[in-house]
Amino acid sequence: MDILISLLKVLIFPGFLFLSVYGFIAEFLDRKMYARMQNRVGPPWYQPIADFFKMIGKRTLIPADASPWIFRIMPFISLAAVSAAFLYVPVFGNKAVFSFDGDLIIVLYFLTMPPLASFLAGWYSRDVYATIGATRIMTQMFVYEVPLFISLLAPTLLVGSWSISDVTRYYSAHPLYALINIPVMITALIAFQCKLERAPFDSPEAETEVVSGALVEYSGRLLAFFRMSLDCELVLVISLFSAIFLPFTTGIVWVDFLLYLAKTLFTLLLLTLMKVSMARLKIVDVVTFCWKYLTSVALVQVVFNLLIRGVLKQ
Amino acid sequence: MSSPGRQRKMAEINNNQIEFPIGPQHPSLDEPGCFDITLEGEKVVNAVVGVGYNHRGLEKTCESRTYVQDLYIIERVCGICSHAHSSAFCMGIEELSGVQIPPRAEYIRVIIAELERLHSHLLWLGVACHEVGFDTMFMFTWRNREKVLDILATMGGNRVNYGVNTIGGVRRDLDPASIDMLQKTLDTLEKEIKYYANLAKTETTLISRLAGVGKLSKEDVLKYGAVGPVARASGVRDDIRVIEPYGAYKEIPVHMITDDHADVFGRTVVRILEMQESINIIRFCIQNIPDGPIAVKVPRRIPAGEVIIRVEAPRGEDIHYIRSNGTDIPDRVRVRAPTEANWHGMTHMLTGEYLADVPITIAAIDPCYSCTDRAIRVSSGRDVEVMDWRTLRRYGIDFYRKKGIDLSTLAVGR
Amino acid sequence: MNREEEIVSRLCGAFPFLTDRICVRQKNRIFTDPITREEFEQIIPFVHDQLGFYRACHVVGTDDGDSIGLLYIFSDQDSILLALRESVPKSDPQAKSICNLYPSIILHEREIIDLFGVMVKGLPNGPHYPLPDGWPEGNYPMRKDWDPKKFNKQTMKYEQSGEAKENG
Amino acid sequence: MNAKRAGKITMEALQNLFRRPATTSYRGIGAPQVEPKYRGLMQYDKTDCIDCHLCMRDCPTGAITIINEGTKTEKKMKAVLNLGRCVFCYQCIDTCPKKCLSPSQDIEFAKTKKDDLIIEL
Repeated sequence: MDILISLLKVLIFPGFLFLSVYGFIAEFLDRKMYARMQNRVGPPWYQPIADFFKMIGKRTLIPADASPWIFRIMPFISLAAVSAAFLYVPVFGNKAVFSFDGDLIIVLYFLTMPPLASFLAGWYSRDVYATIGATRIMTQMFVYEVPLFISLLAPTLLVGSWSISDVTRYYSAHPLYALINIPVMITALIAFQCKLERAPFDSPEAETEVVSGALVEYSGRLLAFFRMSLDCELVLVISLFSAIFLPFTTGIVWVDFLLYLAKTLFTLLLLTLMKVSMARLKIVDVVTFCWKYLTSVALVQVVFNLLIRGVLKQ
Repeated sequence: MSSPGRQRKMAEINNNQIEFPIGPQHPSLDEPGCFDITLEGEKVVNAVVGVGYNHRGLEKTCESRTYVQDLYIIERVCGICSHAHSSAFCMGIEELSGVQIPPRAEYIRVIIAELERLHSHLLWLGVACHEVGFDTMFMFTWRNREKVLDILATMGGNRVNYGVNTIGGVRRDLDPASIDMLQKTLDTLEKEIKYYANLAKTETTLISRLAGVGKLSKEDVLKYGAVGPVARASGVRDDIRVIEPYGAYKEIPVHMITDDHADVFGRTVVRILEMQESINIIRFCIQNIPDGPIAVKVPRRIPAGEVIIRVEAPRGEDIHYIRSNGTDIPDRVRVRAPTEANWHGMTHMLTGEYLADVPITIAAIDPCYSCTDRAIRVSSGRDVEVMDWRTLRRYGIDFYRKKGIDLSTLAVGR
Repeated sequence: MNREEEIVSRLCGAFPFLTDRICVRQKNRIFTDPITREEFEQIIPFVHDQLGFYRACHVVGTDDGDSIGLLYIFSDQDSILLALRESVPKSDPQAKSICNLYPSIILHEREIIDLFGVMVKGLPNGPHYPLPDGWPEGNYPMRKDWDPKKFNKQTMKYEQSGEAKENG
Repeated sequence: MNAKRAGKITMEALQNLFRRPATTSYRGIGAPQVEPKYRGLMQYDKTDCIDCHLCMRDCPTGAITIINEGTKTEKKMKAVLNLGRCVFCYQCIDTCPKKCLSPSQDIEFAKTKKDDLIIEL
């Protein structure tokens, strides 16, 4: 029976099915808000799902020069990594489906899989645009991973545990401590935007330069799943962000779930606002920005949090 | 199966150099043009500009039709600066036949020309923002461009090919209702343009993408013969409305906008300030427009002769050469659109840039490929790509036929 | 003396053969009668260096029956346009590029090659313009004797007899 | 307001969330509104037509054809317009000496077959 319930949790709620449905909703909300902020009408609510099923029905073309095996498997690796990581993030109540001490590290490593998958997909497409896009993905990954890791680990220093569920529980108990983490909250938000390759950090898929970057040769079913994995990555990112930096829970499971929705949507709004309000940065500027500002702010916060921890322990 | 139409192989990598094609079909280009960029990492080491995809045989067509018919063909040289082309053509014919057009007609031509400049510069600003990934600004500017287009549709009858000009004057008078609408729109636009000017000068992400990109110094402008806002952004005083006033510009005070940044940022600033100047000119015209007829009759047969006419199109100096032979059909019509002059500096501007700056550098001259390429009809059916495209079309038709929809009777787009 | 007359007199002073062959046709526009290749080559450096015509606006090719006229139009920073007309015979259409002094003329001279069949020498390597790649040799569309109706777009062949199929 | 910083458009974007969009959804609104003087399909009034063919002479694209199906005395006029060629410049309306052609605001004439584009006015 336990196995059945675990299976249900993994596959249905809050696992894969919830993740994909929420992914479509998040994509719709993102596009709708983006459109409304630009004074446009925006897509109808079923647009992401319609896109998905339309692409499923289209023929998949694989370039002659591409490595067919890698080309086919990459969308699913990306999707699998994101779905697996989502199980460690608390959604329903403040306990995740699975959790152990150190699952934050696992989630962060799973989070590097989608960009890596895009990179491999682009590199093995053997197309000029895809190659340039793939190298940009790699370049960008090397610069945002460091500030992202440091930003996410800084709050855990106060908790003393590297489990996401523990972090959530700790900060729910002491909500005021969360205010200490505001600088890394901002750096983490920017680094997440970088990871999601959204404007202003969307030079890997800048359509006016490299058409659509690494995924330029993808079509049909494979593209549908790649897009779905990106949607799910968006949900994973906003969930992770709200679990670590927005620690307000009541203890009542259903209310907490509603709070979770509110928190993630708020994060999504912030991400969309960032996307709306800036011009795309050049990849060289992204490198400078991430190393110069994000990393230094995050490092200062780590030192600060270590000091605070010493104070709190006494 | 390989993807159709894109037989491009992974470029050979020699000395770390990659051949990177932008075009003929590319999201950053509004019209087909081909830029073969050689990249070293993200740096451009060489760029070859290939234009000529948009030949429609307009000049040849003009030689077989009457002046009246040619007017509408010339108007369709370009969608954005249609009024500039048709004004130049009309002015040339009027000059050849020695006709003086009524002052009211000249004022109406100026109003339309300045509205056209407004809508062209707003369009450019939007496209430029899109090239640097600032889609919000893109949507905002195009929202306001729509207001200008509404005015133009009210005054001329169409959104881009207004058809206001006729040989010997204009075809549509300015009625009080549209003047009211025009003034209201100008008020809102003025506010918006101030906002854009402020935004373009203070939004750091935008500045970082525009400043220092696509440098073309004053000496280079003189060397490569660049015109219009590109030349003015480098401090070259080159505005036909000022240096050689034509039509009603002889009476209207025009303030020439120049800038000395000599880069894409300078071109942005020049264009934004020019929009402000256009609004002032239109206001002046509305206040000072004389009454009277709007057109005079011009004989269909034009005396033999040749004439060179220059007007200031939104993109720069537009030169028309017309040679008549005493009949009602021109002997030779040659249109030198502003973009044609601006291509020559392009390789110079692109070399040494980052790949990310290539689209905005290309966009910064406000390229109009249709203007550049007017001369001859494009042909199809010559190489593998087209065959592939046909196969794909065949496949598409079969696909839909299975679903019960027959598309094969549709005309083949060519 | 206004600017146009001044330029005309300076040109005539430097090149006596231009007297009576140069005139001001319309305000600010200086036209010359057809001049030969050699004369043209002598004038160009003077126009560029001494008279300050910094920009070559364009080359208009004209079909004058037996010859092809090349109307080079130059502009200065003021409002004057100088139109130098060079005439090349149709039997042996040869011209020399002026792109070493005026780089901005390259595109226009390529156009003259493609559309009028004048062999302009001295252009740098580069793509031809504006006709498509597979364009048949010997077809110069802007010449008056070239009839677009006789050109078959499917086979890319010019059919001397009768009209090619109209393919709309 | 004049300080240089990133994200200056944010407030405007947030306000736009609560404003009416400038665009409209194309689905289900039917024919779009056009300006009163917009150049749509021309109307033909055959009663006054004198079969002078001036409109055909001035049409830049050769889109309009006037056909007399009757005799010179018993006129039976017909105007045929090729929508695929017409550029809606209205030169025919300007040229017509008897004002048989008149403007209208009808702008919806997309067809699925090329042959259907040739219509009788």
